[in-house]
Amino acid sequence: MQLDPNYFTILSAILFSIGILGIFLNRRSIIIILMSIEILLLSVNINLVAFSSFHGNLVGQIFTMFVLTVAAAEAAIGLAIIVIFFRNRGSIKVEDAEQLKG
Amino acid sequence: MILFFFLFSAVTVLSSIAVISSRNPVHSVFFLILAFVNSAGIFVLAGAEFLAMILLIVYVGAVAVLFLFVVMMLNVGVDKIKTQTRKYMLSGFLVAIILLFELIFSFANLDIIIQKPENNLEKNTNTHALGNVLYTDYFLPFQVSGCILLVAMLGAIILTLRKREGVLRQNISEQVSRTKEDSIKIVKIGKKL
Amino acid sequence: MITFPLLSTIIIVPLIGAIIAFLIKGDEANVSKNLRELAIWTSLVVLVISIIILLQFDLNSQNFQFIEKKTILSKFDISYHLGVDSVSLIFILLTTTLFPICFLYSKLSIKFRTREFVIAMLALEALTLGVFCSLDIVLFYIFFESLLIPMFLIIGIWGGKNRIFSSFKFFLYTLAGSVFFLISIIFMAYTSNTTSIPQLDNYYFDVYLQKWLWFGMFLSFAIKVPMWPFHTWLPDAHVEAPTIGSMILAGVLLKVGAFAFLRISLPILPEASIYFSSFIMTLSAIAVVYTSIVAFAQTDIKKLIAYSSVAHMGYVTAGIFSISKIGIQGSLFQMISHGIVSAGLFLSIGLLYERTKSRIMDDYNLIIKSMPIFSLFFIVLVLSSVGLPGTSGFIGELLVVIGVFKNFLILGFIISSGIILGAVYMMSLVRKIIFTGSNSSTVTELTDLNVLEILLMLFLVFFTLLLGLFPNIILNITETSVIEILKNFN
Amino acid sequence: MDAFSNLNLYLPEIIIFLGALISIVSGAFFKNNKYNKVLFLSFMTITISFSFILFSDISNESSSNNFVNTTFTNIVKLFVLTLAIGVLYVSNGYIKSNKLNLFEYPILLLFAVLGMLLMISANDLLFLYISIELQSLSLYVLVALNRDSLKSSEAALKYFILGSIASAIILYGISMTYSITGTTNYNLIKEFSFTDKNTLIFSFGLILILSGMAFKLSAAPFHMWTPDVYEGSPSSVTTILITIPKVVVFVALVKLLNEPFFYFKNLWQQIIIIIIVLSMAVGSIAALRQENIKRLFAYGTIANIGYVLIGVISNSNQGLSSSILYLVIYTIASLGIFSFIMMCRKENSQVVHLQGLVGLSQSNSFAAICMVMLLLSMAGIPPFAGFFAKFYIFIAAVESGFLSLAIIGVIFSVISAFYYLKIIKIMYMDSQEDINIYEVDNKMYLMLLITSLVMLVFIFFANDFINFLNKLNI
Repeated sequence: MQLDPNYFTILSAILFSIGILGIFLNRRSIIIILMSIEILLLSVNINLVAFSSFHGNLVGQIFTMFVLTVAAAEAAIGLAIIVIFFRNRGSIKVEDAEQLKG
Repeated sequence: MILFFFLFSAVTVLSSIAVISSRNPVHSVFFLILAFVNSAGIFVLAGAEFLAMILLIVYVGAVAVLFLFVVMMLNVGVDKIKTQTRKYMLSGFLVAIILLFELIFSFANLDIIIQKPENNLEKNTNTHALGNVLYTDYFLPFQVSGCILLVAMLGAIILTLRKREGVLRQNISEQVSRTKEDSIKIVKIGKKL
Repeated sequence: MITFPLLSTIIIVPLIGAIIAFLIKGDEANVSKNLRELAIWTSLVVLVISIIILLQFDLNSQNFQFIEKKTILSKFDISYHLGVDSVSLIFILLTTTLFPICFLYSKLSIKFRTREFVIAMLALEALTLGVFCSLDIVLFYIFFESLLIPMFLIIGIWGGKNRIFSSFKFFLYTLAGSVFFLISIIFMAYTSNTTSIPQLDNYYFDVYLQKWLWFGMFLSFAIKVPMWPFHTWLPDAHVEAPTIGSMILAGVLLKVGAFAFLRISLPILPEASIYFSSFIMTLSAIAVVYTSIVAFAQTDIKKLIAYSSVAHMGYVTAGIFSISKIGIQGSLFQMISHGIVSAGLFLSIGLLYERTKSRIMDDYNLIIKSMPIFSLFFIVLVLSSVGLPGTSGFIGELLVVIGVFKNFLILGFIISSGIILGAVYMMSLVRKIIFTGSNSSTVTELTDLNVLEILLMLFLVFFTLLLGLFPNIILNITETSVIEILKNFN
Repeated sequence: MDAFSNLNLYLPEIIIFLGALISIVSGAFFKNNKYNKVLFLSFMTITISFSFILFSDISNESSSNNFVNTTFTNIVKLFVLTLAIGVLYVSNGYIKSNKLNLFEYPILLLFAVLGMLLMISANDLLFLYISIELQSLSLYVLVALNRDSLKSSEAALKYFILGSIASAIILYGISMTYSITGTTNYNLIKEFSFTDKNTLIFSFGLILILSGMAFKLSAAPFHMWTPDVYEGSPSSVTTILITIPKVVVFVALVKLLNEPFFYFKNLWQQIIIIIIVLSMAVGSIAALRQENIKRLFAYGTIANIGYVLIGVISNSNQGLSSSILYLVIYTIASLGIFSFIMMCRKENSQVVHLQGLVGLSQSNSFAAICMVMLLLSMAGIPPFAGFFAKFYIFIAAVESGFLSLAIIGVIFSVISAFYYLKIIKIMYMDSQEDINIYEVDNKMYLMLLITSLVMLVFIFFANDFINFLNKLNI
């Protein structure tokens, strides 16, 4: 392995920040927030996979597999929730989620 | 190798930026797919071939398509004006940049001992090794992740499946079990008519 | 000395009464009649038991008697630790005497929710007795705080227009004070590793710590007393509270705070008590003068008497923090006297109110014509309240003033001037409603007291005069315990 | 071969899992009255699992690499299962009267409970993450259960988005920890963190994990979702959210702080102190102006979590046991209060606002008295159980040298007493012309009665209970 661990960490940090930024920035569509969450998980995965090979054990890769599973489940449920929200509200804009306030 | 790494990571980063900034959600999904494909490349560079494959299958094959499906179904239009985005722009950037620098700074003095993998790749493929660990040491989490998928399935069905009133459906068993007696009514026609 | 847990019994009996009250069923009129009888009998049983306690009590012993101890929490050995000395004994007697009188008073004067009222009052009796009996500081706190709940409900449900505000004010004020008391308790327990009051009496706290602990407790007690400037809940609470609510409030509950000063602040934190004594003394002096002036401006008779209560409690705190035997004896005497007299005064107002539905001074004139017996009793009570020699009020105020003069000359003058101010407003009250005015129609309609009412008033007046003429009845009982309280001051 | 060698270790969880599977299948095949039948099955499942833990020797301490059963975890599991039964029992009437009787409701609760049981025993960050996700995903669906209600779906949306962000943050923290230690096992991490290397990354990972856990606990400043979600979701689900996950996440957090991150005590102590003060402040002050009952108790929860965490920073067995005491009493009182909120209906609709309770003391004095006891207990007024809980928490604070925290705590407890009193005021003191008729589900009285009695008689059992907790060696 010629690659420096820091390459991976910096990449993962950048992706994580982009994910967080996406959540903050996005007021139009809740779906894009879901995608930002996927990016967050991706950054975690990169970190885990990289260090799995640096440490020479498979825990990180196993972990990544579980994260992938969970991410798929999360996407399914999240999209289902978005669908019912859309049915009730007729929109998936973030600012339209305003019934509960106070 | 380094070249490939930079290529993949640059594309991943750029397409992630495109995901969060594009105005059309459909484009966002496509960029998400691009990001995942490239990070699969990074996984390969890191020596996790199986996961790279899984990433492609699960993400590109399933999750992204699911996203696309929902985006299309909900028919979310392209936003002309970015309403209210500016209000959060500054704070969002601030948080993200601070976070980025903190993460990079804390990782900067990373000090680990890089070890060679125990398993010899010629004898044991990555998939093989993963399988070995997954079905022994991590058997329980594996089962639990099965539960998670079950819950996700259950949840998606509960939330979105509904019986609509007033929709005509084909009920096969009812059709099959029809008999002559209950479908045909024999009326004698009198001669008087 | 018998081993039967008498102190627990007087606490539990009212609670049992309250539970029975909760279970009584039937139609409206029947229920309230039954409830009243239940309340009377329960409180009479408690009275009898407390008299038994008095008879069994060894006056010469300096120690706490009738001790019961059972661990509640093993941490710090927090226990259900009861016991009485003569100071708490007289308060117990005062409580157990006043409650039957209240319940005997012809109607409960509660028009709605009689059941809840009886439950609250009985719970109040149990908890008050608990405060007077407890020898564990955490147990004391538990009783002391629990008192808030029935009080809050009594003020808030059966009060008048402003009841919700004043009940909230009372509750949150007291709670705010009490939580610092709680912190003080925890810190005390943490430092000394015990919560038993007799053991804490013998434990020496660092002077700096004492001051903080003392101040933590002060707020809580001062609000309960109430001392100026924490007294504002009291007039509100009194004004619209039902007659027996006011009687209990003035007669018993105001003494809880003062009792707490005597039981906890003085013996456990002597240095701090001396340090803060001039502060308390100043507050008391202000209370006496200020509330007397305010009382003078009142047109509502009940409010006037409520303010006079604050003034009288000013003497009590002044007497306690004169930190002399005579002052403390005086304030104890004053408390008992005030308990009887103010209960009597509120009862009188209740009797008047029942007849005319008015508490405004101007609505009454020349009562002496139509209600001579009432007027007689009322005048005696008023005279006792202003401290006429021969009545109980005189002894208390005299002893307190002597005690205060020993250490605080100027404040002593101010406080004694309060006696004159008190006389001014009380006597003008008597003049306005009893002796002057024309024979207007409302007055002639008034009927004089019936037999039960006469008996109740007579009972209270009798005690006032008895204590006034033979003050040693109380002073002898309390003497040993007062010396015991002061043992840490040298 | 770790997983197969001692199956006993996971048996309660396996029972729940099998029960859930059977329920799904039978739910699909039953023709009518599905909900009741599945409900019965889930009751059975939980009871069997409960009795298995109870009778198979509670004090049996066994562990594998990533799964540890101690007496303490067994007790917590028993408590969680009891709460689950209680919640299922009280929500029955509510579910039916609001036409939410989908047979999936008990099944999802079973899965959530499965996740919780695993979380309690988890001894591995991987395991922790998976079980948190199982719990959270089930809860997301439960919150959205009332799918035709805009409020419910919006609550689910908020809960889901913020919840998955929190999970992602926890995950990033875990990945940072993994990146230096190369392991996810608690014991190995603890060994590793003893060395001085890479403390910065370690601390950062800890902070991320802690924030995510604070989110799951709804502690300020990660509390934003709490009022919205509690208000929007069906009351039966709010009852779940407000009781069971709090206990479980707290236990997981305590384990996390005391095992892998034990050597970072100085760091997490400071963070938790900030969280405590903020939670108490936000919870007590924001609740003052709430008119919606569920919102009010949502803020109440935030404040209570602040108190609970005080025991954690003392980091002694006694401090932790006082936290547990507080948590137990708080959850029982919440269960009582929410069973009341669920059963209280007026004019064929659920009572939502505080003003809807006007005159309750006259029309239903029994429920009102029970509520008074529960509320006063929540406010920490003696002689109710809540007082002892607060008392022990403050003792823990004083003993560990955080006197200022105790003082802040008592100040906010006075503020929070105000809004509990406000409810009592509305029930007892506000007058109205005609007496409201409440349609009360009589069966639900039992829970109200039990919980308020617990609050009342706790004083007699306090010592035994606390000694028992102290002995647990948390």
